[in-house]
Formats: sequence, C-alpha cells, structure tokens
Amino acid sequence: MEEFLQQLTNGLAVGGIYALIALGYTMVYGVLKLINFAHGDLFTYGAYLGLTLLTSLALTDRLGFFMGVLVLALMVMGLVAVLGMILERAAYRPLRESPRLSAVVSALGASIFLQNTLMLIYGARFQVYPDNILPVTAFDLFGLQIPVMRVLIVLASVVMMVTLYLFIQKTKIGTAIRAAAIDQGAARLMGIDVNRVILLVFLLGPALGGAAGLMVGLYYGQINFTMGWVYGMKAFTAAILGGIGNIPGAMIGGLLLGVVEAMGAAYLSIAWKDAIAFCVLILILIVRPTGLLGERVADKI
Amino acid sequence: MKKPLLALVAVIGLVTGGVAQAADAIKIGLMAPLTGSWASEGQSMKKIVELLAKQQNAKGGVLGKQIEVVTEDDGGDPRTASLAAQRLTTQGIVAVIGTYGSSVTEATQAIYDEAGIPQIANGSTAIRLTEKGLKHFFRTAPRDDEQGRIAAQTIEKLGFKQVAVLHDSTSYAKGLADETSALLKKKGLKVVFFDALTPGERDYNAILTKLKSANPDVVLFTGYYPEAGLLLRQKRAMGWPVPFIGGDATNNPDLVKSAGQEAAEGFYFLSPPVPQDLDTPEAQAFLADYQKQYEEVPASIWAVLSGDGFRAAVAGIEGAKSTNGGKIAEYLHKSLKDYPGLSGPVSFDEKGDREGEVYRLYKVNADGKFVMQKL
Amino acid sequence: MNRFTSFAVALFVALMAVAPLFLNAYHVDVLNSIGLYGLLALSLNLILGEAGLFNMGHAAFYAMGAYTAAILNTRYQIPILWTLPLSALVAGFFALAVARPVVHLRGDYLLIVTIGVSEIVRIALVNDVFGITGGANGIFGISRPELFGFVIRQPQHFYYLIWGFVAFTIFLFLRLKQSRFGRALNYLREDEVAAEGSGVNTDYYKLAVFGLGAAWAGMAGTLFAAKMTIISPESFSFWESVVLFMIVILGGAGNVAGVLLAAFLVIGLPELFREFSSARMLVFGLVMMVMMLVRPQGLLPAKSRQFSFAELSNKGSFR
Amino acid sequence: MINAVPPVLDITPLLALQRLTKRFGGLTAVKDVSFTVEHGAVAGLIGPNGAGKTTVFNLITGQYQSDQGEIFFAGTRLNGLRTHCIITLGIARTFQNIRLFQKLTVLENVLAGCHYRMHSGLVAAMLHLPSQQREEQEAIDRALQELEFVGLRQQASALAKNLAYGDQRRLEIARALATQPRLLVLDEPAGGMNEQETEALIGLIGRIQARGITILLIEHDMRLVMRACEKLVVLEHGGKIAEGPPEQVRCDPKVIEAYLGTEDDM
Repeated sequence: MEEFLQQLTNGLAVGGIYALIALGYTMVYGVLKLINFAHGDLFTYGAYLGLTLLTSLALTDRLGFFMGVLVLALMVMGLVAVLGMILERAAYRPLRESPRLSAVVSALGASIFLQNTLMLIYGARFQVYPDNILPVTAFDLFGLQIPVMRVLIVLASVVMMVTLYLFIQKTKIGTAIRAAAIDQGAARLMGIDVNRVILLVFLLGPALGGAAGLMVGLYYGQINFTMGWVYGMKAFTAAILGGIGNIPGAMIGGLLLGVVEAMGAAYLSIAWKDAIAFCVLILILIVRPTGLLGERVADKI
Repeated sequence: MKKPLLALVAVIGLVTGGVAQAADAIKIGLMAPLTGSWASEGQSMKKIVELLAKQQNAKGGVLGKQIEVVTEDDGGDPRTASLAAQRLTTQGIVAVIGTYGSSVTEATQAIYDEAGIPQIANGSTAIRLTEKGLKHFFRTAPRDDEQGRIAAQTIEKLGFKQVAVLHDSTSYAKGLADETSALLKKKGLKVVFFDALTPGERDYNAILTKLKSANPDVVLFTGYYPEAGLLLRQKRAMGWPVPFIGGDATNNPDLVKSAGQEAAEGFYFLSPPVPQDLDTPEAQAFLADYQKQYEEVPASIWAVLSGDGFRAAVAGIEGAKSTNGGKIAEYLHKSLKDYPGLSGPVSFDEKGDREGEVYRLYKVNADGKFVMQKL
Repeated sequence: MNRFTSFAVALFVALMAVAPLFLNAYHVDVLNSIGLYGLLALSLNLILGEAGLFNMGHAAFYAMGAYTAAILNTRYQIPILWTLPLSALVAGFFALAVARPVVHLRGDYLLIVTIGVSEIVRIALVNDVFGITGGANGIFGISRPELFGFVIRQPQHFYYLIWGFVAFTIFLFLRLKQSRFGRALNYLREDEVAAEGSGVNTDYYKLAVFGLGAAWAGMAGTLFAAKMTIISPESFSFWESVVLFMIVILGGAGNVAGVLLAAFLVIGLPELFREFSSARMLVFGLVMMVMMLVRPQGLLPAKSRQFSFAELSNKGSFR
Repeated sequence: MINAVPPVLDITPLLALQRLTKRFGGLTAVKDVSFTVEHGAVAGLIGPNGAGKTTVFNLITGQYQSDQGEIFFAGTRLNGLRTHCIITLGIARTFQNIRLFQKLTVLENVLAGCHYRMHSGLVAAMLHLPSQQREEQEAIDRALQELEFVGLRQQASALAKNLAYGDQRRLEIARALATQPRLLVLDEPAGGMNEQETEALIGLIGRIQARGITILLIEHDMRLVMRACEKLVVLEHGGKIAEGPPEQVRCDPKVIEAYLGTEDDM
C-alpha cells in the first residue's frame, strides 16, 4: 500500500509535466487540426533557455529563490511563446490551406530543425542545471517520502492548468478559442478573428511547454537536446487519451498517463513501461477514438 | 524522369570523385562515433589518436615513413559503421582503431577481417566479439565477463548480502548485469531485484521506489553515466541512503555534474584506471601533452584506450617490419608482450583479448573527485 | 512515355548496370544502402503515396522481416534467401493484425498509432520477446546468401542482388498502379467517402495495401539481414520510419521515379558530406519545411495515368 | 441506350423506409420516417434546410446507421450493411457538395464506378495477366460510354478538378451510373447550376429513367422537382409531413406552412 501511494505520487509528478505539454498539443490541434510535432522541441528550448538565463543572470542570487525562479519562469515562458509564434508564422501559416500531409511534414521538419539547432549551439552532450538552487529534501507524509521539489512541481503545474482553464472558460478570448476549435468557418462568420485565435494558441501552448521545460531542468537537473521528442510523444498520447482538442481532457490525460506509467513500471515491468503507455493509447483509440472527455462528432458527408 | 537522372549522375560523380591517394605515408584508420549519442567519446578518441600520431611523426614516424590518420564517423550506429568500414578499407589503411559500442564494432568486424586489416577496438567489451576466431581482431578494452567477475568479487568483499541489479537494456549493460548476477548467485549472495530502465528519460522515481521496496544493501547499475547521474540525484531527493555501484560506463566526470556533488558522494564504480591514476611515465607524459594541446582532460577511459590501440598498432607495424595486415596481426598475437601502454601493460592473447587485470574500484569523494580504492 | 523519358530511363538502367565495375567497394555499398532504402520507400509509397494512409511506423514491418529471416536462418539453418517469402508473410500478417482495428482512424491518429506500434515492436525486440530476438544484442552470425551455389559476399555482389530486387519491384509496382487495385488506392487517398460510395471496399483496400507494403518491407528486411549478417533493434528505430516517410514525401508521393530520386538524395548526399554530418539533420529539417512551402507535391509529382482509347470520337487518333 | 434493366414485374416497392430514426447526441435528425419508391419512378425528397434530407440519404447508402427502423431495397434489408455492399446491391449516389477524386482524370473517376464489377486481384494486377487486360479494356469502354451518355466524352483525360461546376455534377452522375445501379440517389443535382444546365439536367434525368433506373433526388429547385418527379416526400424537422404526387403535395397546407418564412420558391 505504501509503495502504491508512493508510485501514485511519482506518477502524478511525471503526469503534471505531460499535462502541461499536452495542453499545447491539444490547443493547436483543436484549432488547426494539426499535430504540432515541434511542440516537444519548444519544451526543450524552455529547458535550455532556462539554463542559459539562470547561469548568465544569476537571478536566484539577486532576487532570492522564489522571486528568482518566478522571474526566470516568466522570462522563459515569454521567450518560448515568441518562438512558438515565429514557428507558426514560418512553418504553419503558409500551409493553412494546404493538405494535411503538407502541414504534418512541415511540422516534422520544424521539429528536426529546432532540435539540431540546439545541438549545434549547445553541443551533443547533456547540460546540467546548477544543483545548489533548489531544496533537495524530502518530507514525511503518513510514511511517504515526498521530495519538496515534487510538491512544488505538481503545485506549479496545477496552478497553470487551472489558470488556463479559467481563461478559456470565463473570458471572451477564451470563448473565441473554444468556438474556433469547434468550427473555424462558423467562428469566422460570427466575427471572431481566427488568425488572432491561432496566434494566441501558439503563444499560450509554447509558454506552458516552456514552463514545463524549465521545471524539468530545475527538478531533474539534466537536460539534453533530444528529450523533447520523448516528452512530446508522451504528451501527445496524453492529449489523445483525454480527448484531443479538449483542455480538461489534456490535463486528466497527462496525469493519468503519468500514473499508468508509474503503475506499469511498478507492477508489470519497468522495461516495458513505454510499450504499456502506447498500448493504452492504441486501446483508447480503438475503443473510444474520441478520448476520455472528447465528444463524438458526426463526420460531415 | 529528367531530373532524377541528372541528380543521379551528379551523386555518382561526386561520390566517386572524392578519394585522392596521398603519397607515401602509412595510413592508420580511426573509426569513431563523431556524431550521435556517443559523440563526446568519439571526439576525444580523435583528439587522442591525432596527438599520438603527431608525437610519433615527430619521432620519425614508423618504418621511416610518416603516419597519416584517416578518420571516419560511425555515428554510433551499425549501418553507418559498416559504410564507414567499407570506406576505410578502400583508402589503403594498414590498421584500424575503433570503435566504441560493441554492436557497432560487430557490424564492421567481418569487413576488416575479409580485407585483412587488423582492427583494434577500444570501447567494445561484448564477450562474443573475440569468440568468433577472427585473426585480425583485437581490443584494448577488457571483456564484460572480466568486469562481471571483478564486480561480483568487489560486492562480496565490501560485505553486501542483498544486491539489486539494474541495467538499461543495451547489449553492454544487459550482458554485464547477467554475468554479474550469475556470479553473485554462485557466491551465495541474493539478487533481490533485476530489471531494466529506459535510457533517455528524466524521471526514474518509479524505478527507485520499486528498487527500494526490494530492500537491497546495494544497487549495481550497469548502464551509462547520464542515467546514473539522474538515479543518484533522485535517490537523494527520496532520502534513500543505499550505496550504488556502477559499471565502467559510469566512469565520466559528467556523472558528478549531473547528480550534484552531494548526491554523487560515496558512489562506487569499476573501471580501468584513468591516466591520472597511472604512474607510468608514458601516461604522465601523455596526459601533460594532452592538457597542453587541448586544455582539458580526456573525457573517459575509453578514449584513452583508443590511444593504446594506436600505440599497439604502431608497435605491431614496427615489430613486424611490414604493412602486411596478416604479419602485423601475428606479431600482435604472439610477440607483443607487456608493451607499455597508457593504461598499463598491453598484451593480447590468441583470441585478441587484452591480457591482465585492468579493473580498479573507484569511489566519488565529497569534492566530486574519483578516488581509486584499495581492494 | 515520350522519347526523352525513355532515353533517360534506358541511360539510368545502363548506368546502374555497369556502375559496380567503376566504383570501389565503399561507393558500391553506398549504392546498396540507397537501394535498400529505395526498396523500403517504394513499399511505403504504396501505403503513404498511393493510398494516402499516414504510416510512420514502417520500420516495424522492416524489422519483422529482418528478424524472421535472421531467426529462421540462425536457428533452423534455412538459407537466407529462402526466407524471403516467409519474411514477407510474417511482416504482412503482422501488419494486417495491427491495422485491422485501427485502419479506420483519421489520418493523424493513424500516424500516432503507427508510431506507437513501431515503438512497441522495438521495445519488444530490445526486451528479447519470447526469448528469440536476442535482446539489445540482436542476432548475429546470419549466413551469407547463396544463389545457385554462388555465395554473395562482396558489396558488388550484393549490389546486383539488391538492385535486381529493386528493378523487379518497380516492374511489379508500375503494373499494379495501372490496374483496378492501383486505382482503388488512389480513390482512397482522394476521397474515402466517395470511394466507398462508388462501391470500393475501402477497408479491404486499406488492409490490403498495409499488408502488401509491409510484406515488401519485410523482404527488404531480409536483404538487410543478409547483407549485414547482424541485426539489432537500433537499426529499426523510429528515426528510420521518419527517413522513409521523408523520402516518399520529398520525392513525390505516388511517383516511383521521384521516390528513387529522393532515396538517392536523402541517403546518398549525407555520405558525400560526411564532414558536415553534424549539420545534416538540420539541413533535412529545413528542406522538409521549405519543400512543403515551395513544392508540396514533391520533386517529381505523380503523373496522371495514360489509357489507350480513342481520345476524341471524331478524330479517332490513338496514342 | 445502355445497361437497360429489364422491367421487373415485382409489385413490392424498390425502396422502402420503415419508421426510420437517427439521432446525433441530443438531436434527432430523422424522426420516424417511412416512405417508398416504386420501380422506375423519379421520386423527390424535399424540405427546408436542416430537415434531415441528406441524413436520410446517408442512412439509405449506409454512411450512417439508423437508431431505429428498417430500410429495404428490392426486398433486401439494408440495415447494418456497409456502403460498398449497398452499392453492390444496386444503389448509387451523388453527393451534395461534389465529391470527385479531384486529382484524378475524368475517366479514372468513372472507372471507380466500374470497380466493383471487376474481379482481377492483386496478383493479376501485378502481372498484367491477359484476363486482367481484357477486363481493363472492357471497363474503359464502359466508362467511356457513360461519359458519352452525360456528354463528357471529350474531357475524358482532363483532371476532375479542372472541370466546370456543372460538368463536375454530371461527372458524379456518370460515376454513379457506371456502377450499373437500379436506384440512383441524387443529392441536389442542380445545386449551383444555371438555368441552361438545369434544363439539360432534366433531360438527363429523363434519359436515365428511360434506361429503367429508378431515381430518388433531393432538390431545392422546385421547377425541376415539379417537372421531373412523379412523387414527392416532404420532410420538416426530421419528420415526414407529406407524401404524394407533386400537384397534391404543393397544395398541402402543412407543406405550405413549412416553406413559408423559410423559402418562398414554392
């Protein structure tokens, strides 16, 4: 039982990261019906930019731990958001009217390009965050050893997700995003500037992805230029699991996938962990192609 | 149809045009992972071999001729490596040094053997490489079973009873894990956990939690240093004090960077000695030259072993007084005994394996330095 | 085919036929590599180019073929070339089994599922599933192929085996394209609903093309195993699928000549620029993005089929 | 005249819908609809936008599965059959928003309709066996005849996407005819056509009927409906509100009410 609970918290920590990244996939897919393959790499950029800013500006020394990390996070999110916007302009907008395949290939190309740019700048070796910034202690909760950092990670991702959810549900711009996700044409007729919605989605998604990257860097310490691929794959799986295009779905899908992985590792096999995750994905697609929270929409014929 | 033709002609033309033969030098090939996952090892290999060649040439080369090093990238991938090997064999090399990964080396063995070119691998420890009866294959790296023997012996000597074994499913780590746990069981120790992690991930908490519930005295991790670093760091965050022992693939200063000094302190690993720990004049001199030239220390022992491969190859050419691959190989098998290498004396047995005990036990101290332990 | 293209094809065939006589072992081996990828890309082209099904897990089928051949050869001493049909069957049936429940999924979902399947296959191979795949070590000691008592060993010999198989494949696939089956695949790609609404059993053709493409990839896997004599899971990584996907799209989905050209470019060019190998992926990525902007139909887009019939009733001229 | 279907002396209707219901989530698109189409007739399905007409068509041709009710075609129950099977039984259709194979030639588009009556498989195709060659040639001939029939013979080698709008509609009809149907289901065949083209279409419908093919069509152009159809079925909000000969239906108060305020081209 104790191990079960411990694994549950392990899974939630990993799942929180997946969920943050999954939000970017699901928003872009919702509005553009495009798998933004490069989203995972924007996440990696978040991690690398975070490292560079952290070491060059020494924010935590000047502003203290919490303020330093907060300012750092805002800077990283802003920069990655700009990067996302550039990506949309360069690789996706010109292909808006093209067949789906073109956009998919362009996205894949963008992913490869971004990844290798990073490699040429920073080198192929992994990079390491300074290890003296964060508290590396654990506290005891009903017999469970819970690292402080993990609580911070989960808290931070939950706060960001809830903020996003409220933004999407309660504000006018959020409603516009939802409308554009349901029917772009109709949204345009209703006077919604779809281009602005897309731009916004490409700012929000990458910002959250960048924040996730920074969190991974701070928490795990070790980052490398290819890690966006694995995280991206998992996050996309999470998005489908929850029902792609559905924002609460991405959050639940992410957390669930993290837990499934941890439980799979604990009670089935560690080596088969990724295979288990993919099997779950395929099963979901077979049994309930719309995901857990997605609604069935009739194909227009 | 017009364009593919033109492009094809262009491709064929360019491919064929590239190779020009340099005049009258003895060419030694180096096959190394200059790109890919193990690029840092490959880059170090290149630096070391090039420096050694420069020094040798300054001393007059070999057989009165200058040495030219021909480097090819194997990308750390068998398919690329087999192409690299084909390319090297067409460039008139006398011997070849490399490469790092076992399966990568394996993809090239037959090509060099059929071409009659002696190959001296530096990082490939898989047992089967030298069990095929290939006349032209050597390695300066020890075999996995040797490391397994030492690992089991060390764990026993350190007084551990319940051992958890973790590998990463790569052929090297799996082989070492299998070998060691078999020996441990023979010695009457208990292997309470045996499984693999997926390399390239960040979060190993799920695995550590599972490991912890198996309640071992010690964890033997046979994988590579990036994962070892993460494991140590997350183990500390969990507040779990169990000692870890690593295989030789964890011998890399980046391990400490990744884990953080506090988490890395007390980590044991087995490895052939790094040049810093060798008091032979060869090693000391080379280390000084290397630092002067490149302003850094070699990344790992495996790159240094490619230097030993190079020195052995030169010694073989000189000893055989020939550039004939068969004669060089015969000399290396039979006549090269205790040649002073950077990592200690170098001799090869009839299989092409390196003779003698090379493994040492290291421990990471509070400053993050690797300190050799007396066993 | 007009006169110029006939001439160009003839020249290409002639050049390829004599190429090994003028090239050294390394260059011939590069051509062998191009041939193998060309073969794989041709098989993927059926699925992706002709039928428009997003398959980004082709490496899984390739792996199935290679492992079938390797296991049969090393365990049961079946000559490696004899395993060709069996590899095709195993890979083909595996593809059918995998595709059966997912083939109706929308394009991008299918893409993700195929990626997932290929990852599962790779993980299974690494974990030595059923104790027959040799884990991460892979399988070694695969015997050299033998043809009429002649042992194929040198790159030059493999060259003729591989490119002979490529020629055979092109011959069959071009004919397939000019048939009911080939057209049905295009109907699928253009408009699935309309295809079904015209009486085409779309599910059947989706499965059939998956099976066929996978079977061919399986045979390419056998040739690969025969050539390398050692296979291991890392040769069948996700990246291989991406490269194949890229070859098909870059060359021109649905065009055999285009796919071959792209195989030459994608596999051949990096060999030329080995010195810049660390930047080659960057260039690949950039090329993919730029191509989609400038020439999304690929270098050589698919051409319309030609039919022999009286074009205009009043003229009665045949072409 | 080609592919004339011999007169069937069957008194059961060719197509019969019985209490058909289809729901999408909370919305009931088709509610308890029953009607029949007799052999050789030209029947029209009309109603305001969103009345569920296209949904009925999709139910008939199996693109959707009904939640309740049954569909019979020449005595065969169609429920649960996949679309291509239904086509094989002798129903062919066109689509409201033209669905041609845009990047293929006109001839290839029509060959799609010939597809299911051909038999050569994979191996025959790869080897181009003589039987396959013969079959190909026959199919091409038949496709060309259908193109001739709709007046597109000269454009056989053009790409479908390059055809004028009206020609694309006719091409869809040719593709449907190539399946040699007994019932042709046309979804707004005159949509987007000018007066002249509509006139030609009415002629075409007459010639199709003369081949012995029964027609069921959805159309907004009331002149066409009134002239071409022998029977009308009117839907509103997914339910049937009237059925009968055009003259009778146009005077039905419920129909007039349904159309008033929505469309006034009655």
